[in-house]
Parts: sequence; C-alpha cells; structure tokens
Amino acid sequence: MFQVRIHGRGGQGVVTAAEMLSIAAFEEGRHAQAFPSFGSERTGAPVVAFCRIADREIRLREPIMEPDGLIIQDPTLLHQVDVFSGLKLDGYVLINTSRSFEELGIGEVAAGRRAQRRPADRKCSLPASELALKHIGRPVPNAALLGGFAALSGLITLDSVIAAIRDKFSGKVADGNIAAASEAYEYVKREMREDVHA
Amino acid sequence: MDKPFAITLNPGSSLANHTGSWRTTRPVYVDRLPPCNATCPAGENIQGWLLHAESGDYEKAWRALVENNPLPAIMGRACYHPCEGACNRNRLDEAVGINSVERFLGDEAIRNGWRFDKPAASSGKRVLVIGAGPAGLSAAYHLQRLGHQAVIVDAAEHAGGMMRYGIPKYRLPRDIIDAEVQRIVDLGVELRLNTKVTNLAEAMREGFDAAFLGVGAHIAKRAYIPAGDANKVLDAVSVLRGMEGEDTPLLGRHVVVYGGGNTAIDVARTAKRLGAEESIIVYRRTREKMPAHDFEVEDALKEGVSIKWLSTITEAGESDIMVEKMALDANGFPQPTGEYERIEADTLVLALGQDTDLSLLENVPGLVTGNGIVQVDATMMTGHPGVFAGGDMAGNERTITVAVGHGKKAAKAMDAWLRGEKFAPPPKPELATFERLNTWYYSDAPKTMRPVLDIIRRQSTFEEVLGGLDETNAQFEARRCLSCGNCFECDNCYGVCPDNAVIKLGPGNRFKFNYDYCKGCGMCAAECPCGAIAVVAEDI
Amino acid sequence: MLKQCEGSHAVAEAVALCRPEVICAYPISPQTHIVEGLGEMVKDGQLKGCEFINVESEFAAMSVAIGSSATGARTYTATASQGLLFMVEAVFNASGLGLPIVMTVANRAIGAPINIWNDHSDSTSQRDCGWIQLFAETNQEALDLHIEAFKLAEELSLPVMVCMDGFILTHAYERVDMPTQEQVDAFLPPYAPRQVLDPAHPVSIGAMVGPEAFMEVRYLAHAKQMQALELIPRMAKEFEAVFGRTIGGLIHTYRAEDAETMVIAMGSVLGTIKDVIDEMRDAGNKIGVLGITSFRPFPLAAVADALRHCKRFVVLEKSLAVGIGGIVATDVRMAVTGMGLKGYTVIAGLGGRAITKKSLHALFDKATRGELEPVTFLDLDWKVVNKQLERERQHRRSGPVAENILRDLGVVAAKIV
Amino acid sequence: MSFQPIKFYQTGTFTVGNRLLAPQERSVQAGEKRYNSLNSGHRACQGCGEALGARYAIDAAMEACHGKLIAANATGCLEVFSTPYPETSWQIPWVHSLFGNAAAVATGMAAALKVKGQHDIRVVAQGGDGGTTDIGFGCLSGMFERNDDVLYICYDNGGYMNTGVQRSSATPPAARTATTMAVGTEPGNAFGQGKFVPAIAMAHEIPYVATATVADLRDLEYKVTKAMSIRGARYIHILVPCPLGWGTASQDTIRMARLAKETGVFPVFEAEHGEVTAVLKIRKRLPVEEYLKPQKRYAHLFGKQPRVDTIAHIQGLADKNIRKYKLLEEGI
Repeated sequence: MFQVRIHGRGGQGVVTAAEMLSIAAFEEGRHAQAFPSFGSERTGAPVVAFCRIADREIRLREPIMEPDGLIIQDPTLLHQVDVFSGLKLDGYVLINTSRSFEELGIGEVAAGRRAQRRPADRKCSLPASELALKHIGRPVPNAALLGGFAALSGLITLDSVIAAIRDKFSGKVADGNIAAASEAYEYVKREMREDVHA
Repeated sequence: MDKPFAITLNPGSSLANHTGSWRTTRPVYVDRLPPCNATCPAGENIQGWLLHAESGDYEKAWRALVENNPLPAIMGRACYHPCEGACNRNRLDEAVGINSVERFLGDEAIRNGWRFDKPAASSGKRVLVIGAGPAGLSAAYHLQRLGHQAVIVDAAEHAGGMMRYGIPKYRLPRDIIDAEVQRIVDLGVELRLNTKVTNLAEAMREGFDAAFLGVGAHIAKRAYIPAGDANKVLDAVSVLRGMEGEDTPLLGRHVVVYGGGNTAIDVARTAKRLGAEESIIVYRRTREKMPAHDFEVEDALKEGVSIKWLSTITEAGESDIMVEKMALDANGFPQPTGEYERIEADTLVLALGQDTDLSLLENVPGLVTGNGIVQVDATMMTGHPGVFAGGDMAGNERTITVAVGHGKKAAKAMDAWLRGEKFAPPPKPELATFERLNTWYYSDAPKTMRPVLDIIRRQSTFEEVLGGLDETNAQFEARRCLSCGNCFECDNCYGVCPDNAVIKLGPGNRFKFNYDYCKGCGMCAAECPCGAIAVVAEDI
Repeated sequence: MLKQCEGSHAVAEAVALCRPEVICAYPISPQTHIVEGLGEMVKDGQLKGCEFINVESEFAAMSVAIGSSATGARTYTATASQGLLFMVEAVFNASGLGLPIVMTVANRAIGAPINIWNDHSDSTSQRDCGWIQLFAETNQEALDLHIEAFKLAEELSLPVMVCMDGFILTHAYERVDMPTQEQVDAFLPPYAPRQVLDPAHPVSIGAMVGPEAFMEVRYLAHAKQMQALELIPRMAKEFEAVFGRTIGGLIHTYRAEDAETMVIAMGSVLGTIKDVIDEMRDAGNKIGVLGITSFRPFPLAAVADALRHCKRFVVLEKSLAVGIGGIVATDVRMAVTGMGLKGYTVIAGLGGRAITKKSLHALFDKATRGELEPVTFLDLDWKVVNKQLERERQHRRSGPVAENILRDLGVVAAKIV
Repeated sequence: MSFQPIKFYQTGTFTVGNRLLAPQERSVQAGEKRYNSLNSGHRACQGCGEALGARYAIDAAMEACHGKLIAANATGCLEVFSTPYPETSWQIPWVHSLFGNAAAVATGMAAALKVKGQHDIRVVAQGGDGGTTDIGFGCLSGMFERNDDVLYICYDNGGYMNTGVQRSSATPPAARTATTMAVGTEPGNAFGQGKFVPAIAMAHEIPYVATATVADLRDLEYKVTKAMSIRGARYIHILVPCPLGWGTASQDTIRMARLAKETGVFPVFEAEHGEVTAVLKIRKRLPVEEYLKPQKRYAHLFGKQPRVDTIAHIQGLADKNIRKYKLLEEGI
C-alpha cells in the first residue's frame, strides 16, 4: 500500500489533488482511498489531504502518519507545519517551488534522502504555480503537482492523471490543467535525468 | 387500509359519544306573541301574514289576514293601527308600516278578484245581523265561514255604516267599501238594505236562531247653545252623511266646528274641501287632551284648518259666534275666564259625539242598556240569550277595527252558543318583548314613506290623500318585520351550534334539537334574532 | 458499475435510484454534500418526480417529512449531530405514527464544546426513538443500506436511520459499485403506504391515546422492531440475489472462528480493526471481529450466538454514556447475560480523535492478556485531564474546561493528526 | 317619490341562512347537506368558540374544494377534544403530529400532492394561538417564506386554554391568565408584549392574509372561500372566544367576538401580498368597557376602584386599530 500526504492551504485544491490522485489510481484498476484532514479550515489556513493506493481493498481509516510520498503545495508551510513528520526514509517529496531544497533551507531533508538512494529520484521541486498561471491563468498548482508526482514516483501514469483531471473538470479548465500537468510531468522527468547525469 | 392501532381512527366515530349528558339546561323552540298581534283590536295575526308577504306570496298573506279580518283594504286606510305603536321595531328605527302593507294586500285582492273560501258544510242555522257596518259585516262574514246563514239588514241604501256615512271619501274611497262588502255577499251572506228593524222580537220571528246587533251610533249629541233662528247650526253626523247624497251641504265661507274628536277633524277638513275660506275648530281643552289622533290634527293643520284651544262657544249669532276663553285650573280642568271673543261663522257644526238608537230593543226581555250602550258579557252576548251585540253600540272605544273585532268575537261565541256550548278563547302565549330579540341580525332599514297627495289638491278635491305602496316597497316594508317571537327559519341556531346539535327540517318545517349532542350552551337562544328559543333547566 | 467517488455522492446517487418523492434539506456538516448532490439532481432533471424542499430547521425537515410520508410520498432527509437533536421531538413522532421515512445520519459529536468531527454520540442518543438504526462500515455498505432501508421502512411502516461516519466515510473518495436503476427497481417496489391522507378514505392520524391503550401502542412499536430482526436477514438475502453482493444484515463477523477474544464495534472503524486483527491473527493470536450493523433493533440473539465460543469481548465504541461508560457495551452485556464472559468497554474516537492501528494493537494485546480495565478511554491524554482536575480542586473559578485544555495543549494547527 | 334600495335583514350579512336567498347564495353553514367536518360528539366545552370556528372554516374550505381537503393539526384544545382515542370527530383526512410543526407537516403534505400530481386535493393546517404564534412560529414563517401551497388557519382564543389558561404571545394586555395573575401594581398581562401574527404574515408578502371572528360568519366563509381560490401560502386568523379562559357565559361566545370587532379591539381585514385590501367596518361603535366587562379575565379592572387608566390604555389600542385599519366609515 502506497500512502501519499498532501500539504497546502485552503483554496489551493489540496483535497481535490488527493481525490484526483485516487481517481487516477482507480483508472488503473487499483483500490484507492482519498480523504481530507477534516476540519472547518477556511481559505489560507494550512490543510492536509491523504491518499492511499493499493491492489486490495483498503480498510484502514486512520490518517496517514508515515507517508510514502509527500506533496507540498505551498513552501511557506515549511516553517509552520511539521510537513515531513513520519515521512518514510525512502519516501518521495515534491515541493511547489522554483527554488532548490537548499535555497528553501531544507537541504538536510534532501540530503538525508540522497545519502541512501540514487540522487534526485525521490525529491524534486517544481514551479507548479507558475505552470498553473501559464496554462490555467490562476495559481492552482494541484494538477501540475500530480503530473509531477506521476513522473517522480512512477506510481501512476500521466494518462491516468489526465483521466482524473477530466473526471473532475471539463472544458477549458480541464484542458489548462492537463497542459499544466503534462508540462510538469516533462519538467520533472527532465530534472531527474539532469540529476542523474550530474 | 390496515390502520395502526389507536393512533389512527375512523372518520366521525365520535358520534358514539353522546355529549347531551353534559347538559344542565336545554333549549326549546317556542312561539311567542308579537306585540302587534297582542294589540290588534281585530285580533289579526299580523306577524303571520307579514311573513307570507315578505316572501312575496301576497295571496297567501291576504288569506292569512282575512282569517281574522274580512276588510283589509278598508283597514289599510281607516284603521288607526295601534299595532304600529306597539311594534318592537320602534326601538330600532321606526315601526313596520303594517297598515300600508295591509292596504297593499287589500288592494291586491281587489285588483286580482281574490274571493273567500266557501264554508265546507252548512249548519242550517240562520243568524240575523242588524247593521251593515264593520261590526255587522265582520260578524256575518265569520258566521258564514263557520257554516251558518247570516242575513244582514240595514236601514241605509248602501252598506258600510259609519265607514260610509262617517268617514270622508278622501280617507276612504267608496269603491273600496263596495268591493269588500261585495266579497262578503259573494260568500253567501244575505244583505237587505233600506230595511229598518224597529222591533227585534218581531224580526226574529222570521226564523232566526240568533241575532247580532251592530247598529252603530248615528245620533249626534246636542249641546244647548242660545242661537238666533236665522243662524245655521248643523251636526257633524248629518254633514258627513250629507256628503253621500246628491247635493252636498252648503256650509258657507266661514265654518266653525265645535268638538275635539276625529269627527270634528273630518268635518273641518271636509269644509275646507267644500270651499270654505275659514274652517275653525273650537275645542275647550288643550291639544294634549284632544281625543282626535295627532296625525289627523297634523293633516288638518297642513290643509289650512285652524284650531282654537281652550275655548267654548257661548252663543251663536247672525253671522258669527261668541267664544269664551278657558283657563286650566290647578287640577288641569278648563274653567271660564269671562274673556269673550266674536268669530265670523256662516255655519256652526257640532261634533260632540254620537249616541245609539236603542229604540228597536225595547221590550226585549233580559236585555240591559246603560249610558247609551248595550251591556254585553265577555262573549259579546246581551242579557237576552242568543242576542249578541258589538261595535259602537256595545263599547266606548268606537273605532272600525274594534267593531270588526267585536264582530269576530261575537261570531265565534254565537257559533259555540248555537251548538249549545260556551265559547272559551284559547290561552294567549307569552309576549315577545324587545328584550327577547337579538336585533344585531336585522339590517338597518327605515320605514317606507307612503306617497301623499299634494296640498293644493287636498284643499280642493276629495281625492284620497294617502297613496299606497307598490309591490317592491310593500315587500320591503313587510321584510322590515322582526318576526318577533316566531321562527322565520333564518338558520342561525342551525349555524351557530358548536356541537351540530340542531337538525334542519327543511323549508317551512323549522328545526329540532338533537338532545343526544346538545350540551346546553344556549348559544342558539342567544343568537336567535326573533326570540323563538327558550332555555329551560333540565329536570334533575 | 464501479466508480471512484465521495461517500456523500455515492449515497446521494443511491437515494436517487430509490426514486424518492420528497426530500427535505437543512444544511449541517458533514451531511451537507448528500442533500447538495440530490438537490442538483432534482434541479437538472436527473431525478424526476421529486420535490426538494429547503426548510428552515431540522425540526421542520423532519416535520415536512412526516407530512409528505403521511400523504403517501416516499420521503428522505439527512442530518447529523445538533441537527438530529433539534429534530428529536419530530423523530419520535415519525416512528410513533409509523411513517416509513429514511434518514441518513452522518455521525458527528454533540457539543458543548461544539465539535464537528465524527463519533456516534448523535445516533446513540436516539437509541430509544423507535427508529431502526443501521450502521455502515464502508461507503459501499452505506449506499447499499439506503436501498435496503427504503424497502425495510415501507414493509414495516417504520422509519429507518442509516448511520455513516461523518467525514471518515461521507468525505472519503473510494471505489463503490453503483447499482443500475433496473436492479434497484427490481428490489424496491413503489411505495404502498399502510395509512395515507386520502379524501376518498378519510382517517384521523395521530389521535390522543390514554392509559387504556398507550401501553399496547408502545408494545406494538416494540413488536415491529422484533419483526425487523427477522426481516433484515431475509432482506439481506434478497439483496444479494439482486445485486450480487452481501450487505450487513444484523451483524457480520470477521475471522471469528475459534476466536477467544472478540472485538465488537460499529461503523467505519471496523476496517482499521480488521487490519489489526489480520496482523494479530498472523501472530497466532485467536482474535476476531463482530461488526454490528443493526443497532436498533439490537440483535441480542445473534450477538450471543457469535460470542458463544469466546472467552472475552472488547466493545470499542465511539460514544459515551456519561456516568456509566459504554452504550453499545451495555447492550452487548445484556446479550451475553449468564454466559460468563469477560467484557471490556473501550471508548474511542470521540469528537474525531483518530483511532490508530498502533493504539489498537496495544489495546487488543492488553485485552488478550486480560489486563484491560473494564472501561478504557483510548489515547486519553491523562496529563491534560489531571491538570484540569487539579485546577478545579484548587480554584472555584477554574474557567471553561475546553478552553483550558486547548491552552495546555498549545498550538494544535501544526499537528497533522 | 323614491324608495330606498331593498336590503332585507334576512339577506343582510348578519344572519346565517338567509332563507330568501337562492340556495347557492346561502351560507355554507345553512346548507342541509353541509359537511360537518368537525362532527358531533367532540369534547369541547359548552359554547366553545374554537369548535365553532373550526367547523365554519373547514366546512367552507371543503365546499370550496368539493370535499377534497386534507388537514394538519397542531397540538392544542382542538386536537385534544376532537380526537381522543377511540373516537374522532373529524370527517376529513386529518393528521396531528406535534405542537410546533403543523405548518411544516402541511408543507410536506402539499409537496407530496404536488409530486403525485393531485392538484385537486388541497391542504389546510390549523392550530391555536399557542401552536401558531409561539411554539409553531418558526415552521409557520418557513412555510410563508417558501410560499408553500397551504392555507394555515389560526384559532386565536388568546392563551393556552388546553393546559389551564396560561399566557401566550396572543394574550391581550391586562388579561388575567394562570401565568399573568391579576396581582401586583400592573395586574394581568403586560402591555407592549406579544405579537399580532397577521401583520407578520403580511410582512412575508404572501398572497393572502385575513382576520375574522366567529361572529361574522358570512365574512369568515367568504374569506376561507377566497383563500381556497388562491395558490401559495395563505393565512387566516380567526378570533374564537373561550368561555373557560375568558370567564364568559357559554351562550355569549359569539357576542364576545362581535364586541371585540365592534369595539375595534380586534380588527377584521383582508390583505393581499402584504397590503390591506379590505376591512370589515365597525357597524355600531362601542367603548371597550362593553367588551371587557363581561369577561372575568378583566374583572380586576372593574373592582372597587376601577382601573380607569388601564381601561383608557386598552381604549387607546382599540382607537389605534380603528385609525390604522380605517374601521369606521369616516375613519377617525
């Protein structure tokens, strides 16, 4: 079972991201369970959403405390919320930013990872908001991040992500998100290749 | 559907619960005596015939009326209608115009030629009725309807008695009298005119089983007034009687009438119509004391008749009379003052009342007379068995309506007497007083004014002064009746019962109470407009 | 048809398939998405022949439902928490009148302190309201139970509450198998009311019943629920025949064969428990699970039968009968009267407190070792509790409990769980 | 000469039956075959105004919809005295749910009829002033605001008579009830409290609002009939004197209602979409004493020292009604 935790702020489509991720997994014939961190949070407040993916029925209802993957939709949360709490050593981390982990002052997180595993293939930063602005016109990074996470984790295919987006949105909004997700997918793939060759 | 136990119930099942057992008082329907009926001298069921009139069935109304009084058209003109004085509606706005509706019905009957129902069976008895005045006509009519053969004899050449010879045309047109007399004759009553009975016993020998005396009062009372022979002194009776003849009496330009009764007024108004410049009534007392009806006085004054109150005539001279002024003493009686005044007078008419000619009654055994009238018992029978009397000759209240009442009363008593019984009038129900009514339910509707002849023609002609009502306003007037004390099926009780405990029996059949459910709240009685429901205590 | 969707959405669609004729809606989390979904389906014509009424309160919602049901319309509404409490008078009335209304309760805690998160306090507070109460373990079961609920309600002429955990199920995206309209029509006949307001056959419904008949009326209500005990398992079979999958029935067990310890619970927490039980079984621990679907009527016989061979049982429930402990536990104890079993009550997950595998492992180990307290409050922060108790011992004016505790805990926003 | 137009008392607005009218023009209550929707055998007090008003109103409604009527009833006297197991006095489909939810239950009934396409069947809800102006007010307002197709009839007897005459928000000022006793410096119910729900109903701008009394039967029937001819939320507020609670004689029930109207204490009017369209004029204006004196609940105003000030205050309220609703031909 693969467990993903998504951090963001109210209004950034965090919950939708988790739901789309579950839909993408469902598209691939797998079992998936997405749920928000229930609460009465309003726009701007830190929120968390969860997604479990497995090949058998998922019965577990507890929150995800030891994620296999982490998607951080808003780097400003890094200093407020213990986003990395419980993250597995071999867990994936995708952060919505145009800056590097080091620049963000979380090099050690990346470092910790890099020490054991092949460099870069488990962490990546992605300017998802910019991609969103470019393709959708609004800084809603969730679809782009899903595209990026598909590339980073290989957990789901880009096609599944696109299908999930189509399930949630329609028309131009869907197209914009799909474009953002696709470019993000390519961006991460490129980043990983470069990292390998570095 | 299979209903859930207890929480769901079948419709109307509460009929099983007889709430009548809660009752401590119970409502009952009653018929109370309306004040109009109570005061009618002719004993008419006024409320009864008004009820038919208001629903537009005039013939039914008329037939209800003539049950008691065969002369509606005459009554509608000449009756002084005490009923209207007693009418409960006076307390609301104005009395119901009973008299005008009565006249309307009478005129309708004449117009449509409605006739009386013939008696079912004949008794074979014959009754002599002396006098074709209101008393005699009424007695004969009722006797005939009761199956007896009535024979009216009268000295005059026309029937009607004082109605014809005492009441001026402008109040009572003669064709009206003729029509209503004829209807009585058509019923089978035998009428012999120009026949004077001088001896009753003799007349009876023709083969009569009983007799009714209704000869009226035709003899003018005289008063001694010193008068020069050139002077012209007449009496009211002969003046009014003279109006019936070919040549009307010549009264001159200045006429003085002495007296204070309705007859004095009639004469004074007649004089005006005959062309008198001055028609003066001299009366020794005040207007308050005057026996004549106020509305008659009013009409007279309107027509230019003048009245000298507190005055007596002491002497009748060549072309004038001497009048002495009177003054009321401490006890309110007029006393001479010694002040005198001369008034121009071509004619002096004395209207001091009338006496009855009792000569025909001499040597009738047992028959008692006194103060100019025949003494009768409660059943109108004189001291002589089988001889009854009524009208002016048998009472001091001398009106047409009283006479008609006498006639009816006597007829009923005679009917009983002829069967060897004694007449006992049925008990009178309780009076429907104003307090018994709930007048909220009556719309405001002021009395209808009858059309009145314009004043010029009233002073010059003998056309009828007071007009009649047309159909709509006659019905309107009838509908102003409050139906005091008698259910008119307004449905109030039926509507206002909170327990649906009033059963409606359909048109004409009124209602009845369903005592199974009546809780005795008394709302029906409280909301009954006409006081036809009484609330009585349940006997425990 | 399989689909990945939100629990609320799944329920809304299932309800729509049941062809409801009147739906009353008053917003309260976490039930809101269900009526929102239905409202949309009515507006866009996807759900035909249905009146969707936005009422001014839950009290009105249940009252409107009473009116429409009594007039022969298949009626649905949903609520939670304070909303359920606000409509209580009408809730009792609906069952008293025997009106087959179906209502979703998206289970949520009851204040004060106000708390929008999940537990079972709302439904269990209505234990005795005369409604049938069915608890769903998964979104699949939630939607299936709604379909069953309408049939059950209308057959018995009793209202049915379908209880599903607020947020945990209502807001969870997971796979469900959505039946077709044909399947639902085949299972659920049109509503044929026991009693109806019809001018052709006038009746008075809701008479005042005095001492002479009230006991009987109440007994009949009880008898009806006893009938439900027979009916529910039969209907579960009919359901399986039409839809090709099982639903709860009265109870359902998991790895209960030869279990010495039986864990008893209701609702979505059963899933987490099952995962734990699997691991303990693998470790050779003879432990099983008994899930209760029908809380009312309470299947005394079935529960007793399921516990026949075990030594002890742990009732883990998301509700607290203040002053005694468990609510479900009390019922279970009644079921096993005289069977000489050791019983433990565990109060867990109140107000949305996460119930984790970790805690459950520790709990069940302790239970199997027979070391558990008769009544346990899972993951209770004793530090905070004792501090407040101490505070109250010391000052008369010790201040508001909830606020004090929050102060003691410090910033909670940063916490993930 | 001219004669006044014919307006016979038998065909005036006042008497019930009007035997001289064509049957179809007569009052419903005069009909030999009237529905008696609230049948005999009910357990209302002697002279109960509510029992009367209910039969008047429901019969008229039945007439208007040809007998296709279903009713929701709030808890209260009417419900208790009409349907004690094992008997009911209702001859129409009728449901009692709770004290405070009659309007909402009726909403549900109307919704059910709508989806079933039974547009010929109509819905009434009824309750006393307690169930309407107090505990049921929320549901009532909701029903108004949604403009549900329901005719709500309030039988106002000015208190909780069923439970032993306690004060409601429809209890008039100075009236004594079990919870506003005639003691202290200001005996009876306080001035300046309570509410006049017809005016609040008008504020919802619903199609039709009317007040009536059991004294003006034809007016009441006319209003019910008119209300039944309209779709949407309608409200009729009927004053129904209560011999028990008012301390009046059982036969005076209608009289008291009449006095309430004639003194201006209770304005009788019609309003459409929030605007007054017609008033029932005062016929013979009377001082409020006429209305207050016969009622024991006002006995404390007429003691050894009559409370002139209080009576004047009540007169002032009546005068205000007369001004506000133009209850006199000439206004005031």
